[in-house]
Amino acid sequence: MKIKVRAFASFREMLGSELELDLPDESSVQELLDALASLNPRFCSEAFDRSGLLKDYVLLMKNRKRLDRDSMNQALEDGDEVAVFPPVSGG
Amino acid sequence: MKIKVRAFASFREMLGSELELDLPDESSVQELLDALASLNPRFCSEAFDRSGLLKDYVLLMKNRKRLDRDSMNQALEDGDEVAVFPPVSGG
Amino acid sequence: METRSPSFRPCPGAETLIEITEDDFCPQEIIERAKSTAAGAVVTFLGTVRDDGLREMVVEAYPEAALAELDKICNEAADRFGLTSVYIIHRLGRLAVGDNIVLIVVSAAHRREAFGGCSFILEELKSRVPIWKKEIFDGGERWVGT
Amino acid sequence: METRSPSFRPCPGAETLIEITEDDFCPQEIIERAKSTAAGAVVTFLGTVRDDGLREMVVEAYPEAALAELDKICNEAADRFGLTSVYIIHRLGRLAVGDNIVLIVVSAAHRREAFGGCSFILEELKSRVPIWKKEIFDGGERWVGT
Repeated sequence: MKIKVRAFASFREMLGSELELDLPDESSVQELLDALASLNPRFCSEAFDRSGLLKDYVLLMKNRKRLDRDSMNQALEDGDEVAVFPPVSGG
Repeated sequence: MKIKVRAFASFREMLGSELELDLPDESSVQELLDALASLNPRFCSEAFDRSGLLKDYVLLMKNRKRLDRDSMNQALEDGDEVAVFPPVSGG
Repeated sequence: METRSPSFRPCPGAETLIEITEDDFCPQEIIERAKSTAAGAVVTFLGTVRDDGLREMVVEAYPEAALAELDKICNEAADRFGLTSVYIIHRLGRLAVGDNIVLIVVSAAHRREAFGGCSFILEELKSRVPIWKKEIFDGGERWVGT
Repeated sequence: METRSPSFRPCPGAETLIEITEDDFCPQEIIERAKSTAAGAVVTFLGTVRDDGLREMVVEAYPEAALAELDKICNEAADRFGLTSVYIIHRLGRLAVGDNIVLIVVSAAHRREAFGGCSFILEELKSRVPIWKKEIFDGGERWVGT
């Protein structure tokens, strides 16, 4: 299945602004992030701690709704848009 | 001595915006107010209670500085400007 | 009667302007003046004549005392909130529904100071500055706040 | 990229407009739109690029998510503070020192609602809306807030 990934701010500088990943059906959010980490070592070290957990400051959205840490095992569906970004600072 | 009196808002409508009173030397603020009360019965009933005391809401300035109720016996000097007005409502 | 007065006791470092005038004012002109590279935040309060069923409003001031009091408030606010600039314009005379009454524009390095300063100035203005408003209805009139 | 969006879920009774755009804006135009005979108070926040020794600032957004979040904030504020109108414009792209970044204009019957609403919107914007600012110095650059 195809998952659209959008990255912003410092993560955009590491991953590019928009990419499409082809993942096995029913892959989870965690599996998507693992795929992203393997794409880019800098993203890997910035976004994950040494035990492989996503750092607290990293924010996620699925289809423009915030995802909390309880949703990391949620299965993704073909066509989902997942966004990954650091804390916001508008205004 | 001459005292310039300036009245504002509802009190201006009763007393006029600016008047000059000729009072005996060393007249007090209280005596000036008594003179104003005798000039205009409506001002008298609006500004004073039945015992002749200035009502709390009436505000006074002498030479553009606020006068409190402790200063009613203060002696005026020739050329002083006394202002009398109801509560302010700018903005 | 128009009374124009650049602030006569400017707060060190803060640019200030205080006016009591019959003329209408242009918020944009003042906001542009308030912007500076030292300020990241400009907060503006514009008060207008609200339609409370009234026909018009008349604003009256004790101009010399009002300017002196506004000047004090301006300096208190600049000191207390570290403002970069303070502009206060209050209109006098007959105003129709929708007309501008008062404009307060402050700038500061940060948003909290700018909001705090603007709101402080307005509250002090309403409670301390010898300016009065009279609302005129079809059936009568009343001085506001009395 | 310019993204213009009239508010798509307007609060009943409140006039709203939300824009995320590369274009500069004119505070006067928005303030004039915010004025209405039902409102006695218009409060405006203008954020500009402050000179913190930086050369320029770059603003980036997740536009679809930012517009949806601003729209929510706009309606929350209108409900909570009884606002008559809410206008939010946030710029994107490269900005120089002194340039406008964000404009929030709200109107309400009374001053407290207008101040409360404007300040609420700004705080929520800063904490919830996916917009990022990067400061560019002569010797480097940094994303604000990280």
